[in-house]
Amino acid sequence: MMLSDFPLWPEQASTVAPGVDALMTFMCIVCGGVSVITFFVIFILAIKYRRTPENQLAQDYEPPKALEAAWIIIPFLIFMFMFVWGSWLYFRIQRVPDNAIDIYATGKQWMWKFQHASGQREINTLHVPVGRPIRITMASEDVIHSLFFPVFRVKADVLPNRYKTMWFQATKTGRFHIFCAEYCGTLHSGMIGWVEVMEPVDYQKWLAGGAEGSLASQGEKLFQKYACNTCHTNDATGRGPVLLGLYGTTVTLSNNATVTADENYIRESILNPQAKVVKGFAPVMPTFQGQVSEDDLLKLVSYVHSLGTQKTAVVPVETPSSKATSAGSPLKPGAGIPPQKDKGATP
Amino acid sequence: MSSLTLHDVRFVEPETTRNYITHDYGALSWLLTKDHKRIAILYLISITALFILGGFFAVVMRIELLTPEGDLLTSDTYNKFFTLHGIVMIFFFLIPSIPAVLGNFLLPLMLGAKDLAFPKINLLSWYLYIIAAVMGLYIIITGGVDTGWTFYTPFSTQYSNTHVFGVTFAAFIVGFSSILTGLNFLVTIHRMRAPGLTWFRLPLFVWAMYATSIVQLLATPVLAITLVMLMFERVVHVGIFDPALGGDPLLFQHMFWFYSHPAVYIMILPAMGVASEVVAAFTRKKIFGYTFVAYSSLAIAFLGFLVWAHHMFVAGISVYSAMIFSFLSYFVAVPSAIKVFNWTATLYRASVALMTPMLYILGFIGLFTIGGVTGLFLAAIGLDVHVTDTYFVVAHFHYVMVGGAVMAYMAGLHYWWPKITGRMYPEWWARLAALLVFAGFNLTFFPQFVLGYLGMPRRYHAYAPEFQVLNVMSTAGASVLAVGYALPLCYLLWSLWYGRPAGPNPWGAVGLEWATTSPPPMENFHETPVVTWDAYDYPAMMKAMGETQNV
Amino acid sequence: MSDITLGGPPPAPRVEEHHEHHHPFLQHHFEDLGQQHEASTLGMWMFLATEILFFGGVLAAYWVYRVTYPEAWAIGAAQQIWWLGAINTIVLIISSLTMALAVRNAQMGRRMGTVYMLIATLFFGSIFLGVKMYEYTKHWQEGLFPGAAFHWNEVPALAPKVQLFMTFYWCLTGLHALHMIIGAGLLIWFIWRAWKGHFGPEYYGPVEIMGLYWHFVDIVWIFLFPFLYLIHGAHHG
Amino acid sequence: MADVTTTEINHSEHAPHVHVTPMWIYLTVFLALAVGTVLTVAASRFDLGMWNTPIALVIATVKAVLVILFFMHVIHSTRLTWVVIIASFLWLGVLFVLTFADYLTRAWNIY
Repeated sequence: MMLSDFPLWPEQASTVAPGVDALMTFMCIVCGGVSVITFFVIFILAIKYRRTPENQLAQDYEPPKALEAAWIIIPFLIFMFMFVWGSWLYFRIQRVPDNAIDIYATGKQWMWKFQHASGQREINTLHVPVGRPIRITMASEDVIHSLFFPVFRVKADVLPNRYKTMWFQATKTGRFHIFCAEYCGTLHSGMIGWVEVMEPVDYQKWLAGGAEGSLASQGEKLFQKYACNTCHTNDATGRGPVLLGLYGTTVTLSNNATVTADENYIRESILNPQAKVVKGFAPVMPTFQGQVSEDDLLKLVSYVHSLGTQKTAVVPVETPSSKATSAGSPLKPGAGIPPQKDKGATP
Repeated sequence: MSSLTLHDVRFVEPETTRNYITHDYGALSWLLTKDHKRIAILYLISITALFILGGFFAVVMRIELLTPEGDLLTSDTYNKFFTLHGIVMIFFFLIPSIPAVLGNFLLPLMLGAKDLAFPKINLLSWYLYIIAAVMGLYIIITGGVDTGWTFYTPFSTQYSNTHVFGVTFAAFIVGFSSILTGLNFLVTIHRMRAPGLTWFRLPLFVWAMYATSIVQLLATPVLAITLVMLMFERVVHVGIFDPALGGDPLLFQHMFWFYSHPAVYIMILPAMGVASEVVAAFTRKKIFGYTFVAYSSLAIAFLGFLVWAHHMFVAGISVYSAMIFSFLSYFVAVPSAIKVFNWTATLYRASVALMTPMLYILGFIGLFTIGGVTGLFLAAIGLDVHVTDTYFVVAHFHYVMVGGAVMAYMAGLHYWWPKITGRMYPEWWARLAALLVFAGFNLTFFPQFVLGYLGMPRRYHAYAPEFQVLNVMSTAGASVLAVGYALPLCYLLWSLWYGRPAGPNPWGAVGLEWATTSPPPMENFHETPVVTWDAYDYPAMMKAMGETQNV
Repeated sequence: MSDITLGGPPPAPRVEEHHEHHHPFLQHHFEDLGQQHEASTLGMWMFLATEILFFGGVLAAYWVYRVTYPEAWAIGAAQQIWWLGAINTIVLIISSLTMALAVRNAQMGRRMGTVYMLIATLFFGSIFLGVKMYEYTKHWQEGLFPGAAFHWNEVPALAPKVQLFMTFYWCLTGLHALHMIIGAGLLIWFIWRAWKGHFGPEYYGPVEIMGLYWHFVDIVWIFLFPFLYLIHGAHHG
Repeated sequence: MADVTTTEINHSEHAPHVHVTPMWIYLTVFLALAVGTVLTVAASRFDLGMWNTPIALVIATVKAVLVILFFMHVIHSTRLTWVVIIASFLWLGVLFVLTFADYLTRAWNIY
């Protein structure tokens, strides 16, 4: 068996991977060291003080009680160091850089579907450029899945009916595993794929081939197909709110609550329009629940996103409102209503 | 060894001709018994049967994983096997193992009581266990279940077309068995102690059982109600945990782990109690820092409730609550560390007899330490993002549950076997089995840490070819482990008929359970003992024996 | 005690060696009635602790969604007939009073007083269940049972969330009613025992424990009533 | 309730201690519970803004405490009974606080 067939340490192929490996190495050294010392001490004591005809009775001796304090306080301090390091690393993994490229992912039993902003769609394969931060916005069509890139050391559960985000920046070109890490039914172990990390030039070349138009432009077609444009006009005459410049802003609702217009809000407004009605508008929009597939939904969301900002690739991480939700923050449907406002008047 | 007995030193039961086994005859005298010792035997037989069943699933899974392709079982069968392995081992073996067998048998003996506080409820909890087990077996025969033992929604409520309802109902029932056992123990420890047996004279096993019972009492009902909601959702198709209907699947995970994380301590706390008993008996010393070890059990029982969401770091909880749970998770590691260091310190200037129970416990300390420190890896959130849901987690919890709880259970079974049956097991075979279990266990599970860090996800029926070498090692280890577990089954049965009669106290141990005959009489003690000495009072005992017997 | 060495404990009926006289309901493994009473009361309290966590689990889920969907919760509560809930609250409080008086009568050795008070408790408990049955029937007819039977659609956007509220309504009241039914069954047994004269100042523990259970079920309802019937909101009827 | 006059009945030294609570205490507690019920309903008829929910909770808690202390005789019970009750509510509090620690912070920014 060749040594290359028998790896003991995974490849490092993202900007966070060395950080994760450094913490892993630290943990191995500290925990392994303490464990080995403990085993050694036990072994020596068990041999030295083994029961012999001369050593039938234990000596009436107790080690000093100060030891007790030592092995409460010292491990605790080490643990706190581990906690701080682990949390610092976690925030690095969670906080999406401002200039990330958007890619959308859908998990369904049992495949991964990826859509690029320019419109390319692929199944169980993901092409990404090296050296650029990639933000993946993802949802599941059925059960909980988990998108896992071992070489990037990142993983996030993919939930039904809720957009979550993860990000990575590849540092190495090549072909690496994608796994589903949350058990999802019969072919869970077949819900795997490959991430192809390419030079940015090759990636551009790859993007140019075979797209049906950008995701946003496909969304625009759907926007007309579903006749959204009859109400959501570009001036204030329509029955629905203007969507130009909407994305990332703070919207005031009819019950005076506010919500940030992010992916989850746009998604909810398409599927369940009455849930959060914008102040000053009648709740007349029909629901599109069950009529728009997850894929088309992503296109529509991507189109509304593109209407909102000139720099489509830029993610507003911090908005003026302190309640704003950043891209990496886990959101749940309905979380936009601040809980403390639960006594507010209803429409 | 036989020269060291407690006779003439302290209160000792006189020999009698009738004991709890020979007191009555016939199947009904066992099935309708209210005697805690007989109920312990009923539990011993039933959990052994289910351990064999759970082990069967494990063995078939390990054989499947010899090759990267899923060639032995279909995907569905494999998924059912790991689900059933988890459910059987956790709900039907590990949780009742030490409490319901050793705890049931020993608690009244250690307390100098005639029985548990509620003997009828004790029998009822065994029947609940059996009803649930029979339901589980029926489900296995008629098609099984494939949700994983965690029953995550919406897979379990909307997508799985296996017997989810039946198996969650069985888990619900066995939960009540567990609650009733815990309740019984708590009341017994509070109200049935012999005169003079104050809290700080209690054996550490009793402290451990006390802490365990608190967890059983206060965590299990939350699992019960969560399963009720799950069953309701599955049958009526409502959306408590279904995002399509406004529910949140993460709420299920919160409520499930509110029980299932503390459940880990239901399994490991009794194991720590056994470790303290065995270490004291085979070093002939009082456990170093008795009060710290006693209080650390209670600390684990409480802190264990504050850390559940560390199972959910990548599931979509808020980053700030993830930090809180990570922080609290490190707290629970402190009392566990205290125990390991205190057992180690007890060996200093002791008289260490490396007999079978002690071999198992030394193995327990080592494996539990590895299981514990790898928990620190998982509590570091940034690292957990990579290793969660991989084989690293599988290895970690097997080190705690098999390397910890099962090793200690084996130790306890050997240590108290002479008391339970009145017979000695063959020492040579037992030592061989202990070494086989230790070696086989490490070969099985240590490679899985590496596999996990390489990125092999858990619950995979087929896997990438580069993971094969480590998987083959793991399967090889599992076969050694299987032999290691099969041996005690044979020689312990053999010893029932051919074992050397043990006498009341073959180890020269202190503790009330060694002061009565082996096997104990139906009433445990003909006269309620009056306790005037501390737990593990070996120095005083040795002094007394030195005077009377000139050892 | 040396006579015991010859042959184990004597055959049944066992004689308690430590006490000259022993009560017919003293179990053999307890030293005396005081220990037995304390053990069984403590056992009941621990059982109630598990019940608190049992109901607390659903209530935690209830509050998560109440905070998330406040409007749907107000609408859901408005579907209830609040005065039926109020009447049932009073009925249950009366039954708690009669239960407490039954314990008092048992403590004072008044046999028929205990019987009458237990019967009264059973009576008021049954009224509660009767009213509950009426509400259930009404909800069922109005399509307020969750799942396929759910037909409520006055505010279409909030219908799924109102259904969620009704899910909790049925879960919580259903579990509560189940506890009531079990309590009623136990009451019948206790009425029989009290009539046979089993209870008295020396041995009233079982009545006390029955009372603890009954009062606990009352306490659960004290919380359920405002949680399910009285949520203030714009849609309040 | 230091002025609670209890009749001590103790027939033999092995029987449980009996505290017979006087009739007027039971009736007073019952009246308080009935008044509490009326108050709960009354409070819910008015729009008190964010105070509706806390008021309902406080009234219900007071009623529950009355039942526990007097109907369930906890005021005369052992310290252990108090510990069991307080512990169970403490554990319930853990379930609520840590679950809401997630839900209430999900919308927070990551800095």
